[in-house]
Amino acid sequence: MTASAPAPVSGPEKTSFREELRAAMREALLADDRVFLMGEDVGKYGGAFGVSLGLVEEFGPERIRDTPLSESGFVGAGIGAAVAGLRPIVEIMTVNFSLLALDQILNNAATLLHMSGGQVSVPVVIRMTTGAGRQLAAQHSHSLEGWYAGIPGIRVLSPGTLQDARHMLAPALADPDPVVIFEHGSLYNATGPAEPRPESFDIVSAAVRRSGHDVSLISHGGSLPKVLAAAEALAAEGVSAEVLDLRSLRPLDGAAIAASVARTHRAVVVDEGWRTGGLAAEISARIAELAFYDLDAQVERVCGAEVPVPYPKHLEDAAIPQVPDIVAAARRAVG
Amino acid sequence: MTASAPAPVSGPEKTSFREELRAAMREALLADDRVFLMGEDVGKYGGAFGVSLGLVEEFGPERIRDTPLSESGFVGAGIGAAVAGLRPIVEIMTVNFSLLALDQILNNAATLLHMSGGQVSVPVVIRMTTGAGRQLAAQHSHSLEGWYAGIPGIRVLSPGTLQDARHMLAPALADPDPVVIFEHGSLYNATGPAEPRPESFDIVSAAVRRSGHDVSLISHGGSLPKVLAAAEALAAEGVSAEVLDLRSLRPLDGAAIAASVARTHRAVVVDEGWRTGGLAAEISARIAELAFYDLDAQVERVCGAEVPVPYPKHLEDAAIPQVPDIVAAARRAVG
Amino acid sequence: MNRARKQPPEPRADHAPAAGSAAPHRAAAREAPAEPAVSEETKHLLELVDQMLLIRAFEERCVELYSSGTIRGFIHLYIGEEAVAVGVNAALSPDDAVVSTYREHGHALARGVPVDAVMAEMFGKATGCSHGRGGSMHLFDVQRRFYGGNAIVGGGLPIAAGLALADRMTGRSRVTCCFFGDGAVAEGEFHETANLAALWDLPLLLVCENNLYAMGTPLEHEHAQTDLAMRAASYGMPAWAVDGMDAVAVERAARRAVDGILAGNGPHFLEMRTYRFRAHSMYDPDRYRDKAEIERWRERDPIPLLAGRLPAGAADLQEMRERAAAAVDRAVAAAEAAPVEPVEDLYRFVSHEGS
Amino acid sequence: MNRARKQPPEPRADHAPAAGSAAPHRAAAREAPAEPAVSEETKHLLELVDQMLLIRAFEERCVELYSSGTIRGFIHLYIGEEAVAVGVNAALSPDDAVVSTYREHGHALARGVPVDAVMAEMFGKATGCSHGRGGSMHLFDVQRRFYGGNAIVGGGLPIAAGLALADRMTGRSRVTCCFFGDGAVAEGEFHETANLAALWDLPLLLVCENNLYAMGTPLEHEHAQTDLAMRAASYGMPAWAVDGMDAVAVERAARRAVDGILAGNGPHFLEMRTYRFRAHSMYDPDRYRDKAEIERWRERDPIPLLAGRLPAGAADLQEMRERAAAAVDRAVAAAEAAPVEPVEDLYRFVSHEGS
Ligand SMILES: Cc1ncc(C[n+]2csc(CCOP(=O)(O)OP(=O)(O)O)c2C)c(N)n1
Ligand SMILES: Cc1ncc(C[n+]2csc(CCOP(=O)(O)OP(=O)(O)O)c2C)c(N)n1
Ligand SMILES: [Mg+2]
Ligand SMILES: [Mg+2]
Repeated sequence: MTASAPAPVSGPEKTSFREELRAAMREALLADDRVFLMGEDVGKYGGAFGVSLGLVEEFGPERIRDTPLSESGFVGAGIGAAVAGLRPIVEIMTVNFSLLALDQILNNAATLLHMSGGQVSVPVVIRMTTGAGRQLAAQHSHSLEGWYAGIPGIRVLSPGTLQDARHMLAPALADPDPVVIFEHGSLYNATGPAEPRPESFDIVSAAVRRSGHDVSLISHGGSLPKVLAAAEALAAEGVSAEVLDLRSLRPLDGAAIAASVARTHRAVVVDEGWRTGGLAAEISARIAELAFYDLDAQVERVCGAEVPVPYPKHLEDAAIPQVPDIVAAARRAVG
Repeated sequence: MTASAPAPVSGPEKTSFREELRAAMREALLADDRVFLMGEDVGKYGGAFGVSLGLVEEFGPERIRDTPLSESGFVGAGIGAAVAGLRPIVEIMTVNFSLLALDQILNNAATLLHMSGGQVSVPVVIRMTTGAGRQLAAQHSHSLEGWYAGIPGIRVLSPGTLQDARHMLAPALADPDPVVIFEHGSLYNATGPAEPRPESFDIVSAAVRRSGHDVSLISHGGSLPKVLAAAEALAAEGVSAEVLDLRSLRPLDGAAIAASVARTHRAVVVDEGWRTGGLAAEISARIAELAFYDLDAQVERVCGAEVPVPYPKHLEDAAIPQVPDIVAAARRAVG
Repeated sequence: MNRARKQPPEPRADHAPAAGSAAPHRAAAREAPAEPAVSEETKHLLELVDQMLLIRAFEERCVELYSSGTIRGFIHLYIGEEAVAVGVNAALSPDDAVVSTYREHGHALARGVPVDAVMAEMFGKATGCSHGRGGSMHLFDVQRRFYGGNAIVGGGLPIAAGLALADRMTGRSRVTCCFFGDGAVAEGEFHETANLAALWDLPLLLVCENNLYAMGTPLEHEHAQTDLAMRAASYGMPAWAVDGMDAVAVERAARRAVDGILAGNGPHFLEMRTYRFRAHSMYDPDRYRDKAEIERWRERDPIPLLAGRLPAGAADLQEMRERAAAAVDRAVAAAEAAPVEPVEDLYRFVSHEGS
Repeated sequence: MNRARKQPPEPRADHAPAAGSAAPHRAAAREAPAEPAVSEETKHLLELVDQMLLIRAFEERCVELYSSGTIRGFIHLYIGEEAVAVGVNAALSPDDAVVSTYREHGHALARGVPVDAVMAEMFGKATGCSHGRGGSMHLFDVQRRFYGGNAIVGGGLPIAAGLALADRMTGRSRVTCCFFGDGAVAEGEFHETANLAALWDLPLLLVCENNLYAMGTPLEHEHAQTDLAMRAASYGMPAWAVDGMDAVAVERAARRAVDGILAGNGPHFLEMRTYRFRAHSMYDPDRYRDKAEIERWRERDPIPLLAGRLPAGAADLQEMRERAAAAVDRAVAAAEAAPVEPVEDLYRFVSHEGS
């Protein structure tokens, strides 16, 4: 963190994903009058997952604005406010409910700049929780990042580390185009030491979170901790896995993907979304295009099972990627 | 057509895609009291693209039911009516507007059977127009088949021939699960001879529309005529292209795809949706998984450009797959 | 009307005083001389009390089970709102359909979904009313025409309209009842459904459980116009507000609405003024409500309220409470013993074909 | 109110008679002795007539250009409804914002988007007001705060609320005006926007162009309650119906609403009773309307209606019509000569980075 940045909400030593997200919003609200947060229960309630807790006390109900249950209405209003020059952060409780606002996101936010021949900018940031893992069943556990990553005109981010939780928001708000940020529900409580802002920080490039030479494990967001655990397990078996964190889902950092596969010649893509047509499909297709002659084995996809996520723990666990699934896929790739 | 089927609306010799769709609905309405059609202006207006013209005169306004502009409301009502045992055909004017109903389709239609542990069946058929090519610009030209094809719990069909326009509806209505049928806007006026119902007819298998041995052109729906034209052009150059019509986008007929690639060792996938994360990505990924060692070249994707579809003809043409693009991709694949 | 519909045991005016004016009527009833030991009316009220006690006992056990980690996911307690579920259900026939929300334990139990099946569902067991797939937010029982359990706020409304449409189109004389909250009224789907239902004269009973909050957002921050019944009336349907803490008032209002619907007068809207005594969900520390407000509402707890109307000596509330607790005990024991679905069956129920 | 807002040339009562009671006022105006040759009021009305003639001429030319295949896509003609666009625009200041629909040629031209730029857009040329990317349904001119051109029915409503919210949050005294049709009122987005706007007191002018049809569906098949102003009023906002064929009545109503909004009274809703003389779009054979109905409405054509109010000799309608036609001629010639964007620029405007 630079010296001029406001003090983080948490102490300097230990922090959490949730606290880092909150600190990022606080910083943005302090730095720019045009920034405001709106969404269901972002105020006194503190947001469905407590991310905005305390902000309304500091910034007041105009800038930390509770909305009625009207996803299409308030997301559209955020888009309109951005068109008018403000810098709204719109929180949708979860990606599941974002379907109600998808018309506004696709047909307006992503499209206005083009339809108007470059006249209408939409500098809105839309945050939403994604993912399964908390036994919330079929209507609260989707991972639809792949769909959003397919929409021309928007940027899609998926922070998987404390640093990204802390530092992605500012450049997202500086982007003159719409940015969608996915926060995986299982990460909010993730803790670690608060690290300084890295020397170079961007929101376009993938990051190698662990180097390796036998196989590339390509993933992002909520799956990242599992992939790192799998790499650890593989190391114990003598398999050296490289972990590539995509960070930006749109645009995808194709060069980093290709470079990693060029080093390892094998790829396992891990994404919690449904397998068919999900983000992993795109990455597999890209690898086939960018690194076809580097590949020594078929690309493995470790994805969400094609089933509405079931409630019971053993079935939910079976429905989303787990460490042993990743390890097994890596073994198949190198085997 | 079998002897017992009602006489087609058109004469027996020449027919159109639109007329075949209408004949299929008419047959279904005659055959089963539980079948009804609902959507915006399906009655007197005849449907936005004239598909249901004349049906309200024959079946009355209860069974050919005009709805208000309320996509979420009337699609949800169709789902509810299906739950209650009816067999609704719900028409959404275009896939663009279906975003307003996507919550109902994903969170209810596709999910109720599973959430209820197998108790609630949703035998609804949802028809919608898709695609570009008529200069309708950014909010009327999407191809989102790929998204729908990623939703567990629904079947997705894409008729590209007169026979499929005529015969897919009956098995779709017989399916106890939701079926989404995409009708490409550029096909409605396609004409040809009315052919009898084929000996064997299903809605799960892909169909080889032209045999070949140098390259597989894999496509569906509105792109099919272009792909067939490309195959013709390639033949003139001495390249023997096989044309595989997917027909069913969910489930995908992976076996047919693999078999075709096993024959030709090269694949070009043609889909009008945006390239990233579109249907073509999934097909490319499947090919990599099912036919990795059969492949002699990287899979080529010929897709919609990643841009909201522009209005002017020359730019719209450039934004969606055209015959020369397909030919060029096939040349690259065999080259 | 050629349908078998359970009739109230007594003419309404006799046992269903208007909200707030209960005491004199009750006194009158108690003084009636020639009544049998337990009148039909009393039996009926006892049944309602029983149902409320079961719901209460069920949910209080759920809190314990959640705290001990046995039950997981989101759990939304109905405690305080029980009069709505039992009162409305009393006005419905078994032929009628019910569509509910994620706060539906009460609706399911009042509807007669067996407590064992509901508890097993909370445990995610194969014997659960949704085979364990749904959990707390997705209780289903198609045999009892209980169509869930919808966790998208407002998402059940169009479905309910469709169920009602099917009845209308096939000429069946029955009602679909849809429960939803005050927050749901802000969703576009409420508006689209209300318009469709009124436009098509659907046999739909819209029951809005106005508990004054949508999660942490108070009514006046959700709605420009907080008179929700008036809002529904703007679609041209009969709509009125009801004391949702008074099971008798609820039942009477629901019967009136059901009669109107079956008489062909199209959808009806009831705004049930109620309150949840607990937080929105187990995740909610309930920072946004005044303790005094909660206390004021607790004074109108629907269970003692209704029990207080019973003739002296008609009920041993303590014993009834113990019976309810015992039923829940048995349900817990059965759920604990029940099998889970095997992991190999993960893909079951995705489609009739199995995938 | 510290904003430069064009004021009407005369006190309203003098030149803006209530719909249907125009004649006596006009007579009075004509008799006024010391007036200059052309009064300010007359000049203003002439300007409105001019604008309507331009819109009419523009669209009639579009029909020809469509028939000849020069213009493609969907085209929705505004012919018959021109009084709404020019009357409302007359009440807006250049600072105000406008959000419109796919039937927006009239709104754009009344707003002052140059006819050359609009025509070039119809041609898909690079000189078009949206660089040719949008076509008929997506006219934009941010300099004039004209924010399109939205082809998703109801889709512009939340955007307009957002523009208004920005003004409210930054304390700017200006209005956002959103046009939409009677059909759009059935969409959930109307409801969500109306509630948000009223709840947050947004400076939003909702102008519903009730032309009695949504494509082929008549009003009474779209809405359970066809009194649309009443529906809006149920959100607690001032709302009333206006004779949408009478530009003067429209302007007066819009001024009243704008004044109310700027005075801090939150959103206002105007239901403009109007009619489209042509089919829904060029694709529509117009099978669903009665010829006699169309004829009845044509008798209230807004152009002769307003022209008839001008002092005798104040205007040579024929000459004005020719001027409008000439402007359109020039626009067509310019559009024909204008360049298209090169295909290499396909990916332009997708994002600021270019992709
Ligand atoms: C579409 C949608 N948006 C948001 C949520 C998250 N959420 C669940 S319950 C709830 C509050 C609903 O309030 P209300 O309708 O009054 O019902 P109550 O919970 O008070 O019974 C919210 C915001 C959701 N489940 N669905
Ligand atoms: C969400 C959506 N659904 C359907 C359509 C197709 N459509 C275009 S205009 C229209 C009728 C709209 O009627 P109304 O709001 O009254 O406006 P008008 O065309 O009469 O001016 C329809 C159904 C659309 N563009 N968007
Ligand atoms: Mg509530
Ligand atoms: Mg209209």
